[in-house]
Amino acid sequence: MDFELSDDVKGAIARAKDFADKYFTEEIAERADSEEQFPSDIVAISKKEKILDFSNPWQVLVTIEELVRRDPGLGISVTISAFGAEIFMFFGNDAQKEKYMNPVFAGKKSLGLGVTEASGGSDVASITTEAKLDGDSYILNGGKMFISNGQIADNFLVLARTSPAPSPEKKHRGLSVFVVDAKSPGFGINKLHGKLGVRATNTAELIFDNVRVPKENMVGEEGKGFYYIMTFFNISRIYVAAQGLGIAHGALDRLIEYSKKYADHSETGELKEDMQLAIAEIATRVEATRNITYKAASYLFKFTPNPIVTSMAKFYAAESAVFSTQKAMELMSLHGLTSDLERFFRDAKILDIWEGTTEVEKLIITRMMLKEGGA
Amino acid sequence: MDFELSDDVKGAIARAKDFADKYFTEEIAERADSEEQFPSDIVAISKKEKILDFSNPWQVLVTIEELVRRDPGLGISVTISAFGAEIFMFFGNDAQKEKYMNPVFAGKKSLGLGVTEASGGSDVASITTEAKLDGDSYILNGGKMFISNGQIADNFLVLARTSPAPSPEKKHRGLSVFVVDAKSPGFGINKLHGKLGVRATNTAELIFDNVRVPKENMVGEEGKGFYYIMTFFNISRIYVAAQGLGIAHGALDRLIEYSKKYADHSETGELKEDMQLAIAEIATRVEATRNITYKAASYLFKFTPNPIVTSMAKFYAAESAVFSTQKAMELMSLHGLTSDLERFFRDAKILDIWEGTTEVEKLIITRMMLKEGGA
Amino acid sequence: MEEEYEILENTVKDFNTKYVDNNSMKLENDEMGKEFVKMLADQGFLSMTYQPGAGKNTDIKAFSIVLENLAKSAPAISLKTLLTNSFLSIVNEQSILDEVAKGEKSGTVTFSDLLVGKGQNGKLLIENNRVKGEKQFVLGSDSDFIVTTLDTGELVLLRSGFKVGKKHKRLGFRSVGFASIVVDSDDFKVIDKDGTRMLQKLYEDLSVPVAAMSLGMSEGVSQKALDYAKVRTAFGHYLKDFQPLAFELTSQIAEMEILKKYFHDIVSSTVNQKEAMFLKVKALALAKDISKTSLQIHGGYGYLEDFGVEKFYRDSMALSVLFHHEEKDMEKLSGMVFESRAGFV
Amino acid sequence: MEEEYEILENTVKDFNTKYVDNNSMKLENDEMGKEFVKMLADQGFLSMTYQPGAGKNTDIKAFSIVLENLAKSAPAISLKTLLTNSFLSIVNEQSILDEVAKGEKSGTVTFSDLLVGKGQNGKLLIENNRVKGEKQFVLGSDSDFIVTTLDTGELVLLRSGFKVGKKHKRLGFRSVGFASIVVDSDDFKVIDKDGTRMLQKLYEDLSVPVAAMSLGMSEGVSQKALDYAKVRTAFGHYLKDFQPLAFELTSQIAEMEILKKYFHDIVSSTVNQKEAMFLKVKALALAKDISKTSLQIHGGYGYLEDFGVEKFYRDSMALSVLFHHEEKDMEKLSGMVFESRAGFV
Repeated sequence: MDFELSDDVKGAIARAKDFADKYFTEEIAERADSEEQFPSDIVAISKKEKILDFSNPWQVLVTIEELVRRDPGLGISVTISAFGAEIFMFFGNDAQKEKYMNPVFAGKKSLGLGVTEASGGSDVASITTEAKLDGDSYILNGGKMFISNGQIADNFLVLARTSPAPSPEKKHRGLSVFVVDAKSPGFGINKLHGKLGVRATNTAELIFDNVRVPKENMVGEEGKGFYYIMTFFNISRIYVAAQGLGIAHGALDRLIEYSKKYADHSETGELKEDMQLAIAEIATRVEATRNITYKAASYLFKFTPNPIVTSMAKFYAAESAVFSTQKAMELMSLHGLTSDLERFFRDAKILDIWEGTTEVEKLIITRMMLKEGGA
Repeated sequence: MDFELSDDVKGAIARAKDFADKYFTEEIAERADSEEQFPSDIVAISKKEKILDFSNPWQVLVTIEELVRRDPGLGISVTISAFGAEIFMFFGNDAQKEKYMNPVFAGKKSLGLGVTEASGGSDVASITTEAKLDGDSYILNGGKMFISNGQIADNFLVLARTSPAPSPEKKHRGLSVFVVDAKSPGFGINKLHGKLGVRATNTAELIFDNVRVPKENMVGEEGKGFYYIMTFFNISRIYVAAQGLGIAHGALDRLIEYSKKYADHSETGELKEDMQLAIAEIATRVEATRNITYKAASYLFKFTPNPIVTSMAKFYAAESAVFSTQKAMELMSLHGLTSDLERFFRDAKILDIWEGTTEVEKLIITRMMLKEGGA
Repeated sequence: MEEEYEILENTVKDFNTKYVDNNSMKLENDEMGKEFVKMLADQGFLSMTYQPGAGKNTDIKAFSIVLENLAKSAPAISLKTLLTNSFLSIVNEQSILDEVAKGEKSGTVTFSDLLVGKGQNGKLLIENNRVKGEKQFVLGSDSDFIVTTLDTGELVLLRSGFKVGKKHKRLGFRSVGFASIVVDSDDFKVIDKDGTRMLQKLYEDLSVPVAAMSLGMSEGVSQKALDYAKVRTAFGHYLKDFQPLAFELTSQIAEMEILKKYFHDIVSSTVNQKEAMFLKVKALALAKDISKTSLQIHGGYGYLEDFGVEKFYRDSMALSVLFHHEEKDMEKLSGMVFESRAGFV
Repeated sequence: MEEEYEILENTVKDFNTKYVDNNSMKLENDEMGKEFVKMLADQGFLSMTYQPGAGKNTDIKAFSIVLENLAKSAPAISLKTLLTNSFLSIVNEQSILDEVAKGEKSGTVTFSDLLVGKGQNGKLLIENNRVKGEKQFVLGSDSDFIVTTLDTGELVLLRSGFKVGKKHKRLGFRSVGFASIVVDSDDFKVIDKDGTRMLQKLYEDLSVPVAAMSLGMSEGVSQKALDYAKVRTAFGHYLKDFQPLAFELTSQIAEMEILKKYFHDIVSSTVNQKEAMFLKVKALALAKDISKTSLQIHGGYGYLEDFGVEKFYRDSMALSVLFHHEEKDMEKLSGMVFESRAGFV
C-alpha cells in the first residue's frame, strides 16, 4: 500500500500548473467557450513544450487532471490530441506506429477516433458504417457522430463493418478499424455547434462518401475491431476519470476561494456550518475520486487493466464532477453564476455521457463482477 | 502508487475468514443479537487463537473489516477488546504499558475507554467528570455514557477534569486521562439495554462515586487529556472506517447472493437493470470506501497520521454502511427482511454516531483544510 | 379538514394519549394483548372497512386518518389496524367478520405472493379437500384467521388447521406476528378462483393507507426530533441552531407537509391509482429518510429504544419492504407514466 | 381547474405554439426583440400585476399559470414576464406603468442585494441629488427602467442615466440582459426609505411564481424525455424499456405531479409564506434534477442546443441561483419550521 506519487509525476503536476498559469487565462478560456473555438495556439504551444510526456502514462494522467482543474475546455483540448493512439500502440503494426502514432506522440499531428454514430453512442456493435473491399483498398460509406477533434485531426481511427453480423446476438463480430486520412476524397466534416459545455473542444460529424482507404490502413486483424475499441475504452475511461477528477477539484478550489472571500460567518466567527459541510462533502468526493482513478490507472499502467475498477472510476468521477460543480454553484450564489464556475458546471455534464454513459458503466461493472465472482 | 496488500496481510484476511466460517454461525449471531448478550466464548477463542495480531496494524485493520463483513455485532465484539490501548502506546509510561497494555495485546485482559458523558458525545471538552487530588490519589466523581465493553473491561481509560477550564473557549484544557480498575470501590456499571444494533457488543453507563485512583494511574501529563483523546480518535476512526467497510461489503455480498438465487430476470435473460445498477453502485461505494480507509491507514501506520483523510474515511465509511444495507434491503424484499441483512441494517447506523458523528467529522475536515490550505 | 374527520383525528389522538403513549414499548415490542385489541375494536378502528350490522363501507379518508394518527405514536398498532381491516374487506362470512370487527378474534391477509417469486414462499395446495403445506412470510401469523393464496392461484380463507412455523426476524412491528404457517386444514373456504388478481387489487387499494401510515410515522418521529433539537445543547448551542441538522430536518418536513396535502387531496375525491402510487412511493421513502435524520439528531440516545426513535427507523424500513416492491411497483408506475409498458429490461 | 384558468392556460399554450416553439432558440439565446415583447404584452402576460386602466390587481393563480406555461416552452420568456410584472407591482408612476404594461418600454427589479453580502454588489449612493455608482448582477440590465436599492437602503426607480457596464456570464436565460449597470442619474425617484424590507417582501412574494416557472420547466423538459424515450432505441429496445432511465424519470415525474397539486392548492387560497417556500425549494430542486435526467436520456444529443433540452439544464440552475439563496432561505425556513430562530450556526 503506497499512495504517494513519484517525484517525476509530481514534477509533471508542477509543469502543468505553470503551463495553466501562463496560458489558461480567463480571457482565453472565456473566448474559446463563447465563440466555440478550438484554442489552436495554446494547443500548439503545449505540443512544443511537450506538456504531455507519453513515455510515462502517470504523467499524462496527472497532467490531464491538473489542466482540467484549471479549465475543462482548454484542458481537454490540450490533452486530447493523441486520442485513440493506444490503438496503434497495442494493435498497430510497426509501419502504422511509425507513420501515425509517433507523429502524434511527438506533437506533430492530431488524431481522432470515429466510433459513435448518429443512431446511438453506447451501443457500439450496432454501427452501420461499412467498409467494402475493392481491390487493394476498402471503400467506406456511412458516418460518425460526436467526434472529438473532428475538424482538427489529421487522421482518424474509424470503426466500420467489414462483414455482416453472423446473428443479431453476434453484432460485435465483423467490425474492423481503419486509419483514415482526413484529406481523403469523399471525407466530409460537419462541425457541431451549440454544445452545452467543453465548447473549446472541437466536435464534429464525419461523413464517408465512398472514401477509399488502402488495405494496409486496417489496424490489427479484420473482424476484431469491436474488441480493439473496447480495449481502448478501458484506457480512455481512465483519462475521462481524470477529467472528472479535475473538474470536481476545480469546483472545490473555487468554493474554498469563495468561502474565504465572500461567505457568511456565524456568531462564533466561523463559516456557517452549511458551507463547511458542503466543502467537506466535495473534498471527500474529490479524495475518493482520486483514489479510485489512480487505482484503475495503476492496474492499467502495469498492463493488468481491471475493467471493473475502470468503469467504477469513470462513472464515479463523472458523477463527482456534476455533483461538485452543482453544489458549489448553489452555494456561491451570484458569485458562482458569474465566475468561471459557470463554465465548469456546463462542462461537467458531458462526462456522464462520453466514453460510455454512466448507466452503461454501471451495467459493465455488475456484468463483469457476476462473471468473475467478485470485484 | 501501489494498491496491493502484502502477503502477510492477505494471510490475516484468510485467517479471519476461517475464523468467521467456524464461529460466526447464524445461530450464534442471532442469539447474541436477540438476547443482547456479549459473545464471551467466541471472544475468548479469538484471543486464544490470536486473531488480532497487534504487531501489525494492517492485519488488525483487515481483520476488523473481514470479521465485520461476516457479522458486525460479533465482529466488533471480537475486535474491540483492546479499545483505547493506543493511548498507552503513545502516552503511557513503561510501567503502565507493562501493566495495562501488554495483557490486553496478549488477549488476557479487556480495555474500555470512558470519554462520552450523558450530556453529550461530540462535545468532548464539555465533560464534567472530575478528578480531585487527595494525597497520593485522585478521587473521581461523575459518569460516562455509551461505553463499549462497559461490563466486560478490566480497566478503563477515563477522561476527567483535573483543573477548571481557564475560560469557556479553553474548555479543552485541564482534562486528564486515568486508568481506572473496574473493581474499584465506588465504581458502578449500568448495562444499556435496547440498542437498535450491534447488540452483541456490550455497552454501559459508568458511574464514579468517589472512586479513588492512585496518582500513578494518570496517563501522560496532567491537563493534556483532551489532546490524547483526540489523537486516539484519529486512530480509532480508521478502525471504525474498517467497520463501515465491512458492513457495506457484507451487504453487497448478500445482495449478490440474492441476485443469483431469487432475483427477477428480464426478457434478455439478464438480471433486471435496476438490480444491476444497485449492485454496481454499492460495489463502487465499497471500492471507494476501501481506498480511502486504506489511505488513511497508510498515513497512520507510517506515523504520519492525516486527520483530514481520517475523518473523510470515517464518515464516508459510515455513510456507505448505511447506504448499502438500506439499498440492499429495499431490493431483497422479504428475503432481506428475514435474513441476516436485517441485522446489518440495524448495526450500520451506529457508525454515523460513535467516534464522532458524521456532522462532526465533516466539520473537522473543513476546519483542518482551511487551516492547512488544502487536503 | 371537515369537522367529522377532525373529530375522528382527535379521537385517535386521545386514544394514543390514554392507552398507547405510556405503554408503547410493550405494545410495540412484545405483544398487544387481547384486551388492548378489544379496545382498538371498541373505538371502531378495526372496523373501518366493515361495521357489524352496517356491512362493508370503507371511507378511505377516515380509514387513512386513523392509520396515520395511530402510526404517529405506535406504528405497530397502525399496522395491526391495517391488517385487520384488509381482512375484513375481503372476507364475506358474517360470523367471522363480526368477531374480528369486535376484536374478539383476529384475521390477516398475506401479500407475500406478490412480493417474492413463485416457489420462494413455501407450497400450499388443496389435496383431498384439505389445504396442506407451508407458507412463508405471513405477517399477522398470530391471527385466528388467515387469508392467503394457494400455489394454484385460489385465494382461501383458513379458519383453523394451521399453526405458526418458523418465526422470521422482526425488523419492525415486533408485536405483530411474522412467521411461516404450517397448514393442514379442512376448515377453509375458497374466496376467489383468481386469487392473485384479487390480492393484487387489494394490494393496490392499500397504497393510500400505507402512505397514511408512512406519513403518520414521519410526523411522529419528526416531532420528536423538533422537540429534542430545541432542548438539547452541544458546543454551547441548541441542536436546532446548527445548520446541518436544522436544514436537513426542515427540508424533510417540507416534503412531509407537501405529501400530507397531496394525501388529503387524494382521499377527498375518488382515488386515482397512479396518484395513490405516487404518494405511496414518496411517503415510504420520506418515512425512511426522516427517521434516519431524527435518529441522527438524537445521537447515541436515538440508538436506544427508550427514546422511542429507533423504532421508527426500523418500522419505516420494514413497512417499505412489506408493502412495496421496488422493482415491481416501479415497473407498474413507469407503465402508467409512459402510458405504455416501460422499465422492464 | 376552473374554466377561466383553463382558458388562460390554453391561451398561453396557443401562444407558445404560434410564436415561441418554432423560434425559441433565437428568443432564448439571442434576444426577444421589441416586437415579440409587444406580443407578450398584447396577450396581457406582462401585466398580470397591473392592468392599464384597471390598476394593480394580482391574481396569483393566473400569474403563476402564465409563468408555468411559458416556461414549458421557453424559460427565458417566462423570466422576462416575471421581471416585468415584478417591476409593475412595485412602481407607482402611471405613465411608466402604462408604457411597460403595453410592452413599449421595459422595466426590471434587482434582487441581488438580498443574495450577496454587503459591498459585494457594487456601490450606489445619492450624492448631490444624483444617484451615482455601479450595481453588479442586474438581471434585466437591458431594461429602460430599473428598480434597485442604494447602499443607504432606499429603493429607487431609475428612469434614465444608467448604462450597461460589465456583462456577466449567462448560464441561463441568455436573451435577458445580465450585467452591471453604471449609474449617474438625476432622473430617479425614491420608492421607499426601507427598501430592503420592501424588496424582501417582493422576493418572498415571488416564491410561488418562481415555483411556477420551475414546475413549467420540469413539465417541458420531462415531456421531451418521455417523448424521446418512446422513439429512440438502443441495444434493440426503446429507451423507455430500460429500468434505470424509466424509473428515475418516473420517480421525478411523481414528485412533479405532487408539487403541481400542492402549487394549485396554494394558489387557490390565500398564500401562506411557509408553504410557498416549501414549494419553491422543492420545485427548484426538482427542475434541476429532472433536467439532468432528461438530458441524460437524450445522451449526446441532449448536450446539443438543437434538441432544446440543455437549455433547461442551464436555466433551472440559473433560476435556482437568481431567486433562491441556499443558506439564507433555509435559515428562514428553518425558523418557520422550528417556530424559533434556527439553523444559524
